[in-house]
Amino acid sequence: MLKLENISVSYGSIKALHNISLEVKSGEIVALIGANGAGKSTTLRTISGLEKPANKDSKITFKDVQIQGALPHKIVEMGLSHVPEGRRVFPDMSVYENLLMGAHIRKGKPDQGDFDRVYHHFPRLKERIKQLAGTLSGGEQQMLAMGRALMARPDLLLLDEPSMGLAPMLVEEIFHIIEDINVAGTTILLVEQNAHLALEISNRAYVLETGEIVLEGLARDLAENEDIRKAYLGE
Amino acid sequence: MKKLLDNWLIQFLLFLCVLGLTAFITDAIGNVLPPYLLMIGLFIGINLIMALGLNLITGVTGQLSLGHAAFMSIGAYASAIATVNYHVPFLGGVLIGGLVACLFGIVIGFPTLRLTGDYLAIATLGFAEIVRVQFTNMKITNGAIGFLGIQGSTTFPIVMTIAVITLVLMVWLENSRNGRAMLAIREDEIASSAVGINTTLYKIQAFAIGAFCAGVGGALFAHTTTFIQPTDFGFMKSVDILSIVVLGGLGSIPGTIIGAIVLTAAPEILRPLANYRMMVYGVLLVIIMIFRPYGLLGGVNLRQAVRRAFMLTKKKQAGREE
Amino acid sequence: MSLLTLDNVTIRFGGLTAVDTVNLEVKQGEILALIGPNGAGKSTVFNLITSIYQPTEGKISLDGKALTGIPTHKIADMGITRTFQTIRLFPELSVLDNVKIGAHCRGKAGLFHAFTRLPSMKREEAEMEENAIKALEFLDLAAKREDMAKNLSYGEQRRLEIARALVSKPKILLLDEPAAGMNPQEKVVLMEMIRRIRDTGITIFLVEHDMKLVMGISERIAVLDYGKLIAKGTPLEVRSNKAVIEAYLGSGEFKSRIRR
Amino acid sequence: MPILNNLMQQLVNGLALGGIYALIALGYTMVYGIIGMINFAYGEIFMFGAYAGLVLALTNYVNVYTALLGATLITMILGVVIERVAYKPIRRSSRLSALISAIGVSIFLSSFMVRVKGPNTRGFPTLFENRIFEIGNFQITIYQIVIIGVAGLMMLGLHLFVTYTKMGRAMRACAQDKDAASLMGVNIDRVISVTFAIGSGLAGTAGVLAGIYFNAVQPYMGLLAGLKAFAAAVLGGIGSIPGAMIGGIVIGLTEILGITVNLSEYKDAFAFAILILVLLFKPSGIMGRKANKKV
Amino acid sequence: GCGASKPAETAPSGGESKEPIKIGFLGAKTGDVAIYGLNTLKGLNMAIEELNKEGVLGRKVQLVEEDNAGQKDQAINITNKLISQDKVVAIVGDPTTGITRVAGQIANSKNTVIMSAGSTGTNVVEIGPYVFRDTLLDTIAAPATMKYVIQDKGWKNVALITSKNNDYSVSLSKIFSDAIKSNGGNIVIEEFIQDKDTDFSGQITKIKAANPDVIVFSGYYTEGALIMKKAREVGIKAVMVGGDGLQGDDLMKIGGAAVEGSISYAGFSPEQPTPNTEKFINAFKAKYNNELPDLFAAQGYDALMIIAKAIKDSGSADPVKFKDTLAQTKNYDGVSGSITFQESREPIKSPVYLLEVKDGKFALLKKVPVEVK
Ligand SMILES: Nc1ncnc2c1ncn2[C@@H]1O[C@H](COP(=O)(O)OP(=O)(O)OP(=O)(O)O)[C@@H](O)[C@H]1O
Ligand SMILES: Nc1ncnc2c1ncn2[C@@H]1O[C@H](COP(=O)(O)OP(=O)(O)OP(=O)(O)O)[C@@H](O)[C@H]1O
Ligand SMILES: [Mg+2]
Ligand SMILES: [Mg+2]
Repeated sequence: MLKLENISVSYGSIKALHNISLEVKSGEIVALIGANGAGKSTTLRTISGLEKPANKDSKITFKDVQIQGALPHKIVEMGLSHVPEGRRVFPDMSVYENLLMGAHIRKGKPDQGDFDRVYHHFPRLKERIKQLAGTLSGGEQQMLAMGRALMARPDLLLLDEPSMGLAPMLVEEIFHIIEDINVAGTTILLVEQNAHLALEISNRAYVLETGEIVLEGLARDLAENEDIRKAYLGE
Repeated sequence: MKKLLDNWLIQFLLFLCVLGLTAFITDAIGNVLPPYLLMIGLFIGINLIMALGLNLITGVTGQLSLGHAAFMSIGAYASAIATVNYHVPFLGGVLIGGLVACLFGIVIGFPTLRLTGDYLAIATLGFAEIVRVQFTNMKITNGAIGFLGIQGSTTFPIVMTIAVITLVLMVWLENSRNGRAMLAIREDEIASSAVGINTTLYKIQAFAIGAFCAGVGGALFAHTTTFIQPTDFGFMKSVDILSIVVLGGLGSIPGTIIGAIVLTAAPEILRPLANYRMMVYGVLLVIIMIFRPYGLLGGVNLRQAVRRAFMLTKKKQAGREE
Repeated sequence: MSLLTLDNVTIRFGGLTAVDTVNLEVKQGEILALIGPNGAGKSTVFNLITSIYQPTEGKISLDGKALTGIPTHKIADMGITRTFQTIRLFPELSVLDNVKIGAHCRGKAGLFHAFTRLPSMKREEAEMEENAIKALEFLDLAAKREDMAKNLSYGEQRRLEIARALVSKPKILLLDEPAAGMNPQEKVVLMEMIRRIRDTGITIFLVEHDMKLVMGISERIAVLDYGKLIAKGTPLEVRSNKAVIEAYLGSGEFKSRIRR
Repeated sequence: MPILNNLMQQLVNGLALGGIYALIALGYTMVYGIIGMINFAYGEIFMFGAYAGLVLALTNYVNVYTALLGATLITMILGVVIERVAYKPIRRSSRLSALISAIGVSIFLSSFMVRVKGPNTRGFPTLFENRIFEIGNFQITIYQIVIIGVAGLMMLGLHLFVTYTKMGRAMRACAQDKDAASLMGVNIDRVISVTFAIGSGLAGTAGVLAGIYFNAVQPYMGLLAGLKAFAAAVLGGIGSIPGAMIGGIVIGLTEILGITVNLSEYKDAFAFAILILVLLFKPSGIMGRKANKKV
Repeated sequence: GCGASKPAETAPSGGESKEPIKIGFLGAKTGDVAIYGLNTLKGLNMAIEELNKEGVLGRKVQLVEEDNAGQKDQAINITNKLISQDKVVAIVGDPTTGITRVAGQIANSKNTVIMSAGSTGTNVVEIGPYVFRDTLLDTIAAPATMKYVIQDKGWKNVALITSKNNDYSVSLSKIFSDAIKSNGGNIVIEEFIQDKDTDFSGQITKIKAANPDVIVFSGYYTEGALIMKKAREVGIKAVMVGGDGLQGDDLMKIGGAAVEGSISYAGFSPEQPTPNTEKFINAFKAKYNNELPDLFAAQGYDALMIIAKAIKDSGSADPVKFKDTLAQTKNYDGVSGSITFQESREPIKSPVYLLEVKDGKFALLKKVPVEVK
């Protein structure tokens, strides 16, 4: 479904990614874990076109089409949704309008079924349908950001730290929802600090350290790996 | 303790030396340079003084002001009235110009500084328009007809010396507790107040000092042209000064210097273009912003460079002492 | 001995009661955690304490002095500093300047000093710089002191916020989700840091969703739900409180529904 | 009661003047609201529209509708071109850079017009006959009715467009967070172009109508118009479309009120004083939402 | 020493030098007041063309034109540039009083002749012996006009309108107001506008209520035309009377039928021209696309021609020398009337033309000869 080859990205003089290659197959949940500043968010931003790869030989293939350098809206139209770090809901729009924005690429009006699907996962959103998104609490905003992405009925969903700032119960809920979304047919690339849960629900995982991929493999195997347990599971 | 005091004395003396040197050199330059170039230099100096003030308000403290010309006009008229009607000596008049403008900066500051961003911008613009209308309708300013008979006392060395004083004080300010508080306000007001910065106080300080600079600049301007009218201080004047600050690089003192030089000289340098001059000037602004979006010296951390340069001179000075 | 007291504090936003008649005491020298579901009103409590919001009803006091109506910038003077849930640094300033600004309320130099650079001012500057560097060393950021704050990674930015709050030598430090965005390893380090800060005599009032951290370092925990305090007590008590489990903690044992 | 009559007449005068300000402010506030930049070249686009209308009107083959339409079209293109050339490259840098770039554009446009059409004020040929209605003891002209009517219609249309259409929603999304909007599949460049096209088109329409109403077209007419539009937009609450209308009318009424109370020489000061006064009590304008940023 | 660095002295005075005589133009070509500068320039170019047919003292005359955009600091720079860099012997401009005062100071201190072809305010020629102007002074023309309006026409109740941010208008209104009173008229209402205003409905509503016999407006033609349009719209029948600021074809172009009957004075009129003036008008029309010259063009033309004449008569292109000859000019037959410099160097122009707008054109109403004392 998605393939990255030799991706390097810099912010001015700071090199954030060095020659990253990774792959996500259709139907998988793939986790990308790593310390602060390792470049996880940058990877996602590059995939969805918000950052441009610095090197010429870089290649990003999504559904067999090369998308490196394409504009974000083109990539999104191809069936990719990205829930960015820090939620990024539209603060001066109501919850309802935010959801409508999620369905922007779809022709015509989104049907009730889409909304119901979101409300099913996030009943809290239904209660706050008219509230301005900017005044929602952090957790509520996270739910909105994910709900918004689901409105596009994506084939591939990029999630950047969906559990950040969520109450423990909600974290579990969110991870269950991620699984549900995946079961319903959406492929997922998941960036997480909560390596524990991330490895629990993923098929495969990559470990990123200062802009380079240092380990990859089946999630199950990584969860057993001594180094990983020490560095990322806090044991 | 004693060493520190020595240090301070040395610094103070050094400062005086620099001033003396400036006066001396500029005086020498004044004797050889043709009047045309000299006057351009003089206007660069005046614009620099005013732009440094605006840089403190907009570049350092982050408060967009579109009414700098108002403070300039207040300084110009106050000094003109002082020197002509009350026979205050020229430099006294310049000081009065600065102080009166400063006073207005404070008075206006209190109510309007609750506003932020573009709301503040339009309020300052409105304030400038009100000031201009007021000057147009006052007896003592002679309204639209203009204020006549001001002595042409401004000279190149005086302007340059005042510019250097302003420059040094601005560098010092920026590297002080007050300056940092102002920078913090620019960066994030809520976080600033959470660490105990009285944002209103420092915004007013910035406005007061910025207005003072504009007032001094205005006073120097009045004593250059010898004749002033309210139309000299219109909206486009505010825009000119703002352009210097932004084009040079917001918050960058060296940038402001470059900006003042480039934008004051540009209309003169472009003279050979004759009828296309102002069109090219407009295009020039666009092009510079496109190629240097953060200003000519924006994004270059010259604050540290200057600090380092200061250290160097200090070291050199120390070296010479030994 | 109560340092900070919330007395029947309530705030309403339009029809929503975000904090509802909360009574809470923070004791001198303790680590108190405030937990609760998202949107329960935890950050709002911090905003009330720091006068960013004014309570609709009720009273907040520090050492018996009422905080109500006192402007935010004076709150820091009085000895309360904080970090923010969404990081609020001074992004375009250096790390060192960020921390120096944090010590603003401990300085005295005014305009006169700025323009004269008298020895007393230089002494204050030197002292401020020394303290700032100490705070940076404490949070393991000394090496980055000349970097621009916005170029730090997320976790570093969180630590910088703590350093900035710490350098003013507050009586009480409010931390709003300090561990958010950190990985487990980093959380362990953070936990240690918070403990060490408390050991210097600073009272810690903490909002956090990471239960390992909360249970690990807090002496007392208060639980907020829909703006109301639903439980107070030691970690052990809270952990086994039914209402808390239902509203907030959940099973604590995540099991994938589809794999393994 | 002659005084009362006079007052009624002045009220009508103020409404008509306010209508013009509102007309200019509508497009201004929209571009402003979406792109978040002070588009100082807006006044010059307005001026360009007036000239375009003038040139078209002078060709004899043209009636008022085609002149309006033509001028609107020309300014639409102008607006889009300006955005592409002068604003797009610096979209990601500070807002003040864009402000200076806009000032550069406005200096260019006005001096360009001086070169091409000369600096003198031009009258407008009569595109449609003015008529005066006497209502009781005061008068209202067709021009005044048209101005107020068009401003009202435009406000309504624009408001509905921005609030309820997909494009309008996309515009607001861009205003709040461009990256997030592009992740929703919004084509940012297109949205901004459309915004500029509509906003500039409105400026063009306003230019022609102001040209007809005041019968004076001049290369530097944009500066004052732009400032008044800016003031009206802010007074009403930046980005609020009904706000721009209200702001424009309040400023128009204030100016006329200044004249009515025998302080004509202070009328501009009055307008700005009212602006500052309102902002002091309502720091985000009459219709502006309080910037309720959660901390 | 005085004038030691004067360029004209380095070149030997007289006809031997082949160097052109340089004349500077100071005025706005861009900005709010560009129209006056650009029209002056048209007259100047006419003069240059004509002078260069024969040359002056056997030398060509060359115009160095600079745009001050209506700003004083630029005007200072330009004046310095023209004098020290281009080494002009005389400067024609600026059409506005304010800038002339500033530039006059510099030119006078650098011993360069400056002649304003438009300024009418006070404190201009008083600056010093090198400062001249060839404009019709309001102090002479305005009272004559008011006398005609109040005594001949019998319009006693006057509405006086001043453009408050226009120095010309403010000065002229003072003169008008004194003249109105001394001729037995009374000002029933005094209103204020600003230059560049376009909406006058508020003022006109009040004026209508005051019911004056005549509207006296001291500003420029653009505002004048717009005021009258509004006045006619609300049914005011009184005509407008004003100063030479109303002179300009645009008055009729903008005002149309509303300005019919408006009366203003001028130091120049294309109506009933002298042969000299007729020649100028025809040449101007030929050169500028059938456009009629306005006051500024005519005065600009005259300014340069008077200077050239002084250079010829004194046999020297050195301003130190020819300025005295210039100051002696008496009854010069200019295209804008006869020009005499008094001892104070203030010009007296004769006649004052009183003009009325008739069928969309300025028609001569009366020539009021002015006594030269
Ligand atoms: N806009 C930017 N400008 C400059 N440097 C940046 C920018 N964004 C990120 N960086 C730098 O790039 C590196 C990678 O950042 P990135 O945000 O991808 O890390 P991350 O793995 O997502 O970390 P975290 O877990 O903290 O979110 C970091 O060193 C960061 O400081
Ligand atoms: N300025 C405001 N205007 C309107 N509602 C607000 C405002 N600030 C907060 N709220 C509401 O108050 C409630 C409490 O918010 P608060 O931010 O305190 O939650 P929290 O407990 O910190 O949640 P989280 O753990 O997700 O950060 C939320 O429902 C939020 O939507
Ligand atoms: Mg990240
Ligand atoms: Mg919170």
